Amino acid sequence: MLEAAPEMDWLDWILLVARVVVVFFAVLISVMLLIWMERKVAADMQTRMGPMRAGPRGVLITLADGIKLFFKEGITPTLADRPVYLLAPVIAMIPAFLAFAVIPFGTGVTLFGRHVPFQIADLNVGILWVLAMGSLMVYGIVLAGWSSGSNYPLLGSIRSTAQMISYEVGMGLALVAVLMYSGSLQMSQIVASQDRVWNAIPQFPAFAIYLIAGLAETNRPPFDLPEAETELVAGYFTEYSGIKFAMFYLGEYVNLVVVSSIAVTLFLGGWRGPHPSFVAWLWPLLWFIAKVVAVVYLYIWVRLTLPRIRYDRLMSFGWKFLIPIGLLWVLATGAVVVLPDVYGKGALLTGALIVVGAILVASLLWPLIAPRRQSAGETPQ
Amino acid sequence: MLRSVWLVPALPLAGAAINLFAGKRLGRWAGILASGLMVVAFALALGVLAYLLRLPGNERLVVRHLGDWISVGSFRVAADLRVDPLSVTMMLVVTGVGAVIHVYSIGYMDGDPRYGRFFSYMNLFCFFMLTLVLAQNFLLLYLGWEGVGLCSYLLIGFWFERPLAASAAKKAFVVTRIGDTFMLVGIALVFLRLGSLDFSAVLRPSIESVQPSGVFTVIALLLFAGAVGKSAQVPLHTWLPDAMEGPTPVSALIHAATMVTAGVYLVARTHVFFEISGVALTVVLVIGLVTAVYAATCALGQDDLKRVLAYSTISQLGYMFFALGLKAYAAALFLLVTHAFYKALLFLSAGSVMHGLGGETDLKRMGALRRAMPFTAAMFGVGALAIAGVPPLSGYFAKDQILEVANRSGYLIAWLVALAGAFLSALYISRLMFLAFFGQDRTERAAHESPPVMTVPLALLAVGAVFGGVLGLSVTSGRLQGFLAPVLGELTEGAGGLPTAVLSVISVLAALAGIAVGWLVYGSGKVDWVALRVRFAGVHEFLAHGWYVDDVYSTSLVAPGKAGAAFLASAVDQRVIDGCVNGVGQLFQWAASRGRRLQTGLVRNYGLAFLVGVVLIFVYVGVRLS
Amino acid sequence: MKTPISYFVVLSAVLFAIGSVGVLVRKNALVIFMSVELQLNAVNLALVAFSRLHGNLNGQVLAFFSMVVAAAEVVVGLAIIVNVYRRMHTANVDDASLLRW
Amino acid sequence: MAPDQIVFWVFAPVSVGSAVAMLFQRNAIHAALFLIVNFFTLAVFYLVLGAPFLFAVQIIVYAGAIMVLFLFVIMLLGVDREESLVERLRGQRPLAIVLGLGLAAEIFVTARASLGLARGPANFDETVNVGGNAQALSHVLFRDYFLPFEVTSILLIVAAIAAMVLAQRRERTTVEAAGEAEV
Repeated sequence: MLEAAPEMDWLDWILLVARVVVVFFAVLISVMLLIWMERKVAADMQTRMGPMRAGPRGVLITLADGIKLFFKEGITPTLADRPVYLLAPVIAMIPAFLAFAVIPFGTGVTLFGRHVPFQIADLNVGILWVLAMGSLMVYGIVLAGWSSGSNYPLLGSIRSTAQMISYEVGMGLALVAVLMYSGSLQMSQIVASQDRVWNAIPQFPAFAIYLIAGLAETNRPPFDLPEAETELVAGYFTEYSGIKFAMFYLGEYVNLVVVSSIAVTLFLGGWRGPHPSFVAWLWPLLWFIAKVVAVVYLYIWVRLTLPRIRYDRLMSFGWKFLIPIGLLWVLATGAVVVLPDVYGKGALLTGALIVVGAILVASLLWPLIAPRRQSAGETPQ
Repeated sequence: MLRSVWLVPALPLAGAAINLFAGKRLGRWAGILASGLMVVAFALALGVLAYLLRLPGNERLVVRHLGDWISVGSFRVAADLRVDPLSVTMMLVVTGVGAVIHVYSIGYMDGDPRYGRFFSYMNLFCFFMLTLVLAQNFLLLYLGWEGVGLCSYLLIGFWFERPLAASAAKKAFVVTRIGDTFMLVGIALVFLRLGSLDFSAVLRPSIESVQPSGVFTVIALLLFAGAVGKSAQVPLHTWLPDAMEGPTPVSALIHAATMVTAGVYLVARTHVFFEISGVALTVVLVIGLVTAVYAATCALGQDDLKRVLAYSTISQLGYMFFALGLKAYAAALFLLVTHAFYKALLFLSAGSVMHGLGGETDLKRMGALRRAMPFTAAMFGVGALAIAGVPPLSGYFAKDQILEVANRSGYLIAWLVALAGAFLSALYISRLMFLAFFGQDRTERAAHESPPVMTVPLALLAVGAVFGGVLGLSVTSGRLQGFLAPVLGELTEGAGGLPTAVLSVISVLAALAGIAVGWLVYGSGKVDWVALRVRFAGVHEFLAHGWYVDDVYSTSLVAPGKAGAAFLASAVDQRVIDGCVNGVGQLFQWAASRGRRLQTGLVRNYGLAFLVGVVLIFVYVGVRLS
Repeated sequence: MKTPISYFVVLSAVLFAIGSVGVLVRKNALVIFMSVELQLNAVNLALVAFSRLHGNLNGQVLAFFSMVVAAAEVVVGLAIIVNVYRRMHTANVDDASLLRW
Repeated sequence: MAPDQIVFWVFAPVSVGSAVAMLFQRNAIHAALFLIVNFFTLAVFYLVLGAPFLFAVQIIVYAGAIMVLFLFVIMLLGVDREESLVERLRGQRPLAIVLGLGLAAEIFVTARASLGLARGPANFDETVNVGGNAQALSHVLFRDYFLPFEVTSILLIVAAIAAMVLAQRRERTTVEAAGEAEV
């Protein structure tokens, strides 16, 4: 990449910076809308109104909240490790933004005689970049919990660390299956490989695993153990207030957008979709946004539907179901990818793949559906 | 026939093994089994002889390859058996006399608690002796050589409950070992200098050109040292008289007929070396002559029946070496064969006497035994006449031929001394005869004649002793001499000297003179030999103690050796060696007590040492590269 | 690329030396362990630099293996430290000096 | 100045500085944080050196997994107290520093003498990273280094099992602990 650097002139640099700025603000705005959307959807499901005052139908409620938090007094606990305490919210936010760098929002547009892709950097190792940023998100939580110098945040952050490390493995396996199926680590290539059928269909188990692991990665209900109010007050950011709290809040929702965007890119065909030929650059962008909204809606729906899972169940589910099934699925995908090269029965195997996927999903959901016979012997902690 | 020559040594070996493991169960059958095997072996040996006789004289050498024994690099030793006139002669003596003595032992050892083991040892001895004589290379010969030494030790100390027997066995083993060590060095030298241990490769006249004659002198003398030990020649003779502590058949078989003649066989076998050397031959001659006369004088002073015979054996062996020294190898072998007959006869007769007297061997407590045991007395008389050299018994021919050769060799003094030895032989044997079987009865218990199983072998040996001379009537044209000639070479007639007839008369006269003197002193009753002994007590003691050679050895060698050993044990071993060992231990304890401080248990110390090493290695690599 | 490879190698050496010093002067077992990781990473940097120098990927593959093995090593090492801490209630390596004279 | 030189001269001081800072931090967590910074700079160097795959792996494995594990253990054990500055081992510090400097100097001299200003092939990405670094690396890895790869995978399994066995609190120890608590 840096090899190519000398060929860039000032216009390229300006376009690059412009893309970064646009993406940054787009994400901020999307988070604002996302929080409003979540509150409205929640209210709708609970048959109530939700925020109504700030802006039309309360659309500016997030802005109001932000202003409020910005002006609140910033309290630093006495026992806190001051530099780390101040650093932690920033660290929590940055990886989420960085992950956007490799996500293609659309095909691109031609400006000043140059092709400008709707993507900041089409990294050769795009999926790994996503994974790397995902694994960095844990730092904000860990450091926040530790630097607060208080017990609840510490416990919350230890839980969070364990949970995120565990589910990262499952998520990684899902991504491995996808990259094997698509044959590339590059985001644009993965999107391009879904021109016939979305990965979500042949890779349905991987999609399911990714969605579940994404829940855990974003610390959202029903996997919001790190900040379980009833057990840990507010979890790792108990001691945070004001603008620092706002940063955590922001980071969390950016994270949600990132996870959804990646899900869309990897499994739902990215910006692909049928569109008219005029203003060709716009329709993929709209398709992308629509898909992301759909996935986010799914997450909100799940949050409002399912109760919080007990911590040990969470861990055993991650280690004993998600990871083994992920491993099996990687194996099956490998077979599907390699066997046609040997036997040339691609179509047949794709069919078999769908069948196996369905069986695996059934087994994945079975423990949730089947009556718990052994639950009598278990004692909640 | 030659294919089964390996059976000759193998049969005694099998007998030894059977009797060793099952001797107790076999009971009396042990002796019969051992004797039967020996008889079969003798028959086989006769068959080998018959086969060999059918071959032309110069083709009478067959090497039977049994397999490889040692094969290390260029060092190869095969398990080969050599069948030639010399080895066949020895084989016949060993199996023939051996068989007779085995049969005799059935009666003699009857009732012994270790009856089976005795025959096991005897058979084992025969196996090793046959290996010795049949060996085709020096190493196999050495195996047999040491094997017979081992059996000799076991059999001398057969009655190990007796302290004298045990110490005599030890003495025999140690003294012969002195010679054996020299011999082993000699064998090593043979391999080093001549490149092979195989007789066919080494024992040929053309070997002379390979090395300077000095090398052959050294080799011959080293081999001869082994022979001196085994054949009880001066100065390593002291073990043989003591070895009489063993059972009498053992004395007859090992210490008269076979094992002690191994030295003679060795010298005869390796005469090529001695002839190349020349000096070595003279040494053999001198040692033989000195031994012959010296042992004869010693025999005069002995009161023990068997010790007289032991010194007699030494003396006779001295004659054999004397003959070897004169290059009269065939004559030496002839004496060996006849000596085997009559000395075995004498020993077995002595054994018969002991059997009759309940183990008594002191001549002072015998006398007039010819009345109680006439057959034994007659047999002993035959042996005595043979050894004294009275014609026409076998001893006469053998000894006469040696004297004849000595006379013709030009060594006039040697001839005279040998003649004196012959006179002394006749004297001591007649003394023995008259003291034991004639004169007054000084026995303390009633004597009785031995059973037929013992007397029949005596008769067989007596036949050999009487008619053995037929084998070699003439020193140049005798049958045995002619038979051995391909191996040992023709005797070159020396110039000058007295005519054969005159020499015969002189030697017969010497023998008769000896007998006459013996009769005069011990048999006639006209001389009080007891008073004579008191009068010349000093001389008697001198002779009885074998010129005090043993005592000289004790004071000059054994005592200093013991003192040295004691010094080494108490001072050197306990102070220096133990001190060194303990010191080393203490040094390490001290070093460890200091050095273990290095083991601090602190990881960072170890890490520091690690880094020091890394830096130093970099310095080294840098220096090497630059 | 304009930077000479030897710059990276020297940087790697400096980092390695710092890691070595860290191993030797720190007492907290975890910090020592971190210093070891720094050393490992310094070596990885050198490997990648050499890979660039020689124009093949063997160095990168080796660095990759080194990372994988380092991961395994960290897991086991941390487990050991946890066990030591449980038993001795300290992470100070100077206190855990039982294996001495 | 070429971009890679800028990157080098910006990140090299950060790298060395963070390493030195790690050395002087008395608090284990702070030391770990500086080490993470150091690892990031190394990742950047990998990128410069034409190893984007290792760049990602460096962040995922070291920053994402190993250092999180470190933090996790530090927090779990509560060993984040300030470390005592008293050095009980005589001469340890000066010796260590001298040796460290010596090692660095030695490598400096060696690299200067043997490498000089060599830069390797200019078009590394075109000739070596054919079809992308990840693809090229996988070709080398799964062809030339396939056996080591398999062996390493076994090593990982063994390490995972070892960690489980080591970290497991045995029943006996729990009972002992209970007994101690009662006393």
